[in-house]
Amino acid sequence: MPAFSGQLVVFGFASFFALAFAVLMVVQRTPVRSVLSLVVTFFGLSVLAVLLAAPFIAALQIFVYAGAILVLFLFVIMLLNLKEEAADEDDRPVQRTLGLLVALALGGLLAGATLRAPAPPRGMPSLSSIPSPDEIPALGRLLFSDYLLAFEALSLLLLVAAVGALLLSKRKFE
Amino acid sequence: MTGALPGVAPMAVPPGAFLVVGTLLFAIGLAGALLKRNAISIFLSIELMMNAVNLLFLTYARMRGDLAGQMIVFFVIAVAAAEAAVGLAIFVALFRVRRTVDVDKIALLKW
Amino acid sequence: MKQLWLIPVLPLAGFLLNGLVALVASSSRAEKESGADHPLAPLPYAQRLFHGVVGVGSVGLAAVLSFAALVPYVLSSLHAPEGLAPVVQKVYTWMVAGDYSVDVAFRLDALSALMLSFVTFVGTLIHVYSVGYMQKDEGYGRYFSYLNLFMFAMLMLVLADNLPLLFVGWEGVGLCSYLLIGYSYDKDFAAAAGKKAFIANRVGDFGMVLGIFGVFALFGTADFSFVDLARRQALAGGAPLGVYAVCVLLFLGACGKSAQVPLYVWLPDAMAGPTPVSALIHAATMVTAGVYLVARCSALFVLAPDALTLVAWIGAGTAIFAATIGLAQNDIKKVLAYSTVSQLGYMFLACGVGAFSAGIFHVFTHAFFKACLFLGSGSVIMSMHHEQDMRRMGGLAARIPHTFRTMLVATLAIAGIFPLAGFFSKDMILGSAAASGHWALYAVGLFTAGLTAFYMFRLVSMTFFGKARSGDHGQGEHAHKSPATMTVPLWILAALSVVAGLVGVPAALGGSDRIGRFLGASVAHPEIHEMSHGLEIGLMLLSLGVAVTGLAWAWRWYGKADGPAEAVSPQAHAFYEKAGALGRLVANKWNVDEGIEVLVLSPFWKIGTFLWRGFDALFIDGIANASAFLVELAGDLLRFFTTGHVRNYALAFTLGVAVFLVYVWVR
Amino acid sequence: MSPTLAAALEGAAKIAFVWACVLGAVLPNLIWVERRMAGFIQDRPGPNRVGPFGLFQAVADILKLLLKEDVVPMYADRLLHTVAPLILLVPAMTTFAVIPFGSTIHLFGRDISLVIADVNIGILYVFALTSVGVYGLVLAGWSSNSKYALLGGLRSSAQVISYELAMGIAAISVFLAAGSLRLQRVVEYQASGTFLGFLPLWNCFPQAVGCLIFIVSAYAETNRVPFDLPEAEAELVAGYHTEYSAFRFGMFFMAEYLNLIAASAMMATLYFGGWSLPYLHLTGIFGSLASIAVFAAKTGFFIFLFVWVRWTLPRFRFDQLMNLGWKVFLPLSLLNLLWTGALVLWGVI
Repeated sequence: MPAFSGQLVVFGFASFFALAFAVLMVVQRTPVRSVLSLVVTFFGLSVLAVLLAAPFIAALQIFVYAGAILVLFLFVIMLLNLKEEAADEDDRPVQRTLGLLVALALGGLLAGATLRAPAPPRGMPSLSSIPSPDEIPALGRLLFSDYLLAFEALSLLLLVAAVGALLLSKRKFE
Repeated sequence: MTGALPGVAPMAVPPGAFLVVGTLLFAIGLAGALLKRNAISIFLSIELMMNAVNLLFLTYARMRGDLAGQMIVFFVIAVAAAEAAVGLAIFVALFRVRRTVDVDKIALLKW
Repeated sequence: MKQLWLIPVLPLAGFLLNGLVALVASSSRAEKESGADHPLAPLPYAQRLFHGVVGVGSVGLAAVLSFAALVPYVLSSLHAPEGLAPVVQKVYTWMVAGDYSVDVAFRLDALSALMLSFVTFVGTLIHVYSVGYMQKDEGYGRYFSYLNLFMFAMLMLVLADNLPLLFVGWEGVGLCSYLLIGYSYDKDFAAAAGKKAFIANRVGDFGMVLGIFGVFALFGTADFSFVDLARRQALAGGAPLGVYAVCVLLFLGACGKSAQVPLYVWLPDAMAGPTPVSALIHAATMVTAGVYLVARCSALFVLAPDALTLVAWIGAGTAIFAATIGLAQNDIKKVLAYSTVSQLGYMFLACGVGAFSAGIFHVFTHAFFKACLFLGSGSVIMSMHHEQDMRRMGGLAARIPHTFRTMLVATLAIAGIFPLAGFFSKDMILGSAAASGHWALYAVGLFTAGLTAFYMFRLVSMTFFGKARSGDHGQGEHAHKSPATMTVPLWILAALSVVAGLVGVPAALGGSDRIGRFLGASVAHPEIHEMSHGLEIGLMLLSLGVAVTGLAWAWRWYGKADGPAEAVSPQAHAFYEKAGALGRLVANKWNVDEGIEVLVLSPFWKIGTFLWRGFDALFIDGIANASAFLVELAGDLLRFFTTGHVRNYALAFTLGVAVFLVYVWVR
Repeated sequence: MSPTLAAALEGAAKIAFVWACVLGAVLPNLIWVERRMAGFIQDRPGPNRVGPFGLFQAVADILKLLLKEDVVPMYADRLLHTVAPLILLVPAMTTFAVIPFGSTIHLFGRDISLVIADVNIGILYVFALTSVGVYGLVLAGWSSNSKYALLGGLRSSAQVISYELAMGIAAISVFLAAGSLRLQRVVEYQASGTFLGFLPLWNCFPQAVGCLIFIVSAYAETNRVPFDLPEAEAELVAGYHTEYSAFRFGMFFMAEYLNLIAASAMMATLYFGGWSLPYLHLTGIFGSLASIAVFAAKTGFFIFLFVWVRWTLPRFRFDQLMNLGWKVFLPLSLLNLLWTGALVLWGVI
């Protein structure tokens, strides 16, 4: 079945890029570069999302994350004009090694857990089924029916966040 | 595990692979959050962790064959946007007073 | 008599009215003249009138109702030997516990009817007297509101159908006595006396409460139906040991309220209150509550003969003890106070020998002549411009004749001179003591009678006879006459102390012991061994003789009363010199207060100090401080974990998550 | 031939066609057109030496750019400095994938929808790519390590983010009307009926406000006059591409024009009926071909509009730009959304 194999190839590439650039993002000393690596990772992720029959989410991923949030990051980085962080003079060896170990341990644990976990139950038909040729209307319908409250709360949250951000970053005029 | 649930179209790529990628990304992000000293880099790592979780959600949604997971991801993304706005604003304000965003140099919360 | 509840409620209403008006008026007064300039200025006439009318009116009405309640019992007692059945009126349910409920219920029978009527009557007279006596006082309204409140509480006490309700009245009168003793709260000794009375009563009330619990434990009920149960048990014969305990406990309460040894110490100090208060509360009514309680529970006491004997001996002891102290007192009110204590002793003595009706009879008569004496002393003090020391008086007979005559009558009455009230009641007591075969008690009583006659006549002569010893700033000369509001009650009381005894003329004198028959329905009657009339008359003559002797002796020593203030009577002075230590002891009231100070108070004080300094300050506070210190220590140690580095926090957090995950995994 | 293979061939064919048109035909001519038009508007001849009417001017320009020396500033971040133009260029070129350039054509016994990939997220795809394109500017500004460039980058990022909002919300109301994100579906919807009985159901009529907002925002997104603050030569020398020369500069140049073309195509598609003609239905092969022509014409008009505006209007000040974006367009676009919703609700459209 060629289509499937094709998907496998795409998956391989996407996940490889995602992981590789994620690592880059961490090891990178220059903030701008880490941001860029993260952008690449996000692209990989959105490809994976497409493979998972979620093109809408994939587009959203790029549009919101890569296109807005990370640009905001870049903007701030430039605004503060952050050069690459100096090789820290008072490096905390304990923090570094321990942190690395813990991170790896937790990653391993989680991976094992997710793999050993039993398959999730069959989805509820009320939450219309995927993969489907066009899931966007279904998403919209759900958003304004089952998840209406969450949606409203979210809108409120965004408003508050906007106001808060404005207030925080505003220079105090005296 | 195989995503062959009754009534759900089988997946070309075994879902386990997606899960592993997600968890690995999560771990990487975690490492970044623990190791980086630049507040913004830490923030980036956290965003990465979120996305890793999103990937897991999408995978599970695909396995279950309904949209709940995608819905959650949708919300996560929106929340992340809000978080980014506020967080970055905080950093900007912080930078104004402290002239740095190195979390080790902003160790005020101590005895 | 359908509306029993009206009787207590009327004084209550008076209290509320008076109190309200007094409060408002005083506050307005305070802001008008800012308190500073002459705070002792008398109230405006209109307000005084209001207080007087409300105070006297409410109690007077209560008195009328009480008589209305009394009359049918009297009539019935004239015909039927068994008298009228008691009436119980339930006003409302106070508290309910399971199937047992305590009601606010009033009980009317011969006993309560009698108490009611004379309490309200004497109360009325004393209110009237107070109108004149207190007119110059700025606390007029407060005074009358307290007095009304007292009447309310006393009537509750008398009318109560169950021990809890009685206890309410009991505490109510205690409170009022406290308030009125400390009426002039700006004087230290008054405030102290008030506290002393309150605390001494607490000791008694402690026993009282336990007694109530005991009654409930024994009979499963606390209303006076238990008396009938007790009767039935008596018929069945044999009483559980608990009965003794209950009787002793209740009697302890009675001792506190009725100033018996050893709890009598508060009564003499209670004289710090205004004289009418002393007359009403500390002579006529409240202090007899103990006797009333014992009489109420007579059926119970009868079940415990040993307890009765205890009562009798305590009574006798108190009687003679107080009398001896009374011999040497120079403060006119103190003498009366001790005589009251001693008379109360008589009453308990009567109860102790099983002659409850005799006890109540003495309560009845004593109310009149003792009230009369107190009121008289009040007018004496007033005429002497608040001088209470008899050594500074003398020769007042001419200046305040009404007071003199009435007090003389009352003195003869209390001394037990035939045919005045005191003679009959006291004689009934002594007679029943002898009849029940307690000759020792009889002897004590007899001797006390003599002492009583002595110190009472001493009082009269020191006050009214001889020359005025007011000396330096002789108040004596311009001692002013008392207003009618004071003299009229005096005369009424004097008259009553003449005739009151006639309700109890013993058979031996051709009488028919009305009072005994009247009370028969409501108090127990252990079998009285009849004595021959001859012996009885002999005893009467004997006691009369003793009384006369006492009078004569007093006349011999104090009749002329012409000595200097230091030693009014040279003979007495000489005698005390000879008596030496004993004399001084008597003069110092047997050093009882000092003894209590040493034996009870100072150990108490020491224990308290120890508990405060040693236990509380070191141990309790130690615990508190130690825990605080530990917390602080923990904080000092733990704070080193707050490095202020978010990354460390994040690391710790992650570590926790990992550990938890491992736990979940392996579990 | 197996369906997959056929599909692959079909896709390849479409891509080839589109690229041929855009890069081969439109782009060079566009350069020529702009410069001639500038000359015309400024009342001067403009380039007329190379070939007839200077038609080969574009080729000459490109050659020049290719041949010039490529300078990378000393303190620049080499990697990013190199990557930046590509980041800008690639999205600009891939945008066309979802834009339907014609109706469905029947060839070789197959119905071929004249769009490279008619994905169900059409417009989102475009927005995503354009929003990624901004990285090119920002990085160019940052990597070349020069204050002018940096300022230019900053400006562009702020500007793009701000106007994306208004633009997106305006676009949303289009899909509210069409009921789908597929651009092909959007066009079909606009071709399907009439508005108020006589007007074509082009979104520009019921959503005049939205249309205006979209167009203006598109100008801002593409950093064209009057919103070309990132490269405001008066203040920032040349803004984000100050430090670029030779073919790197050429890429920026290309990217700008590609974006311009894409934006014009979007305008035509979203608001002016795309390849459809009002009142008459194009059928058959020739109809399909005609539809392509129609689309080309509409797009051409908007490209022309871009040029026209560029040489006509003065530049905004940055604060004016921000105020316009946040305080005027955002509320207006929301109102427009509300209005459209009302229309849909009442069945007017």
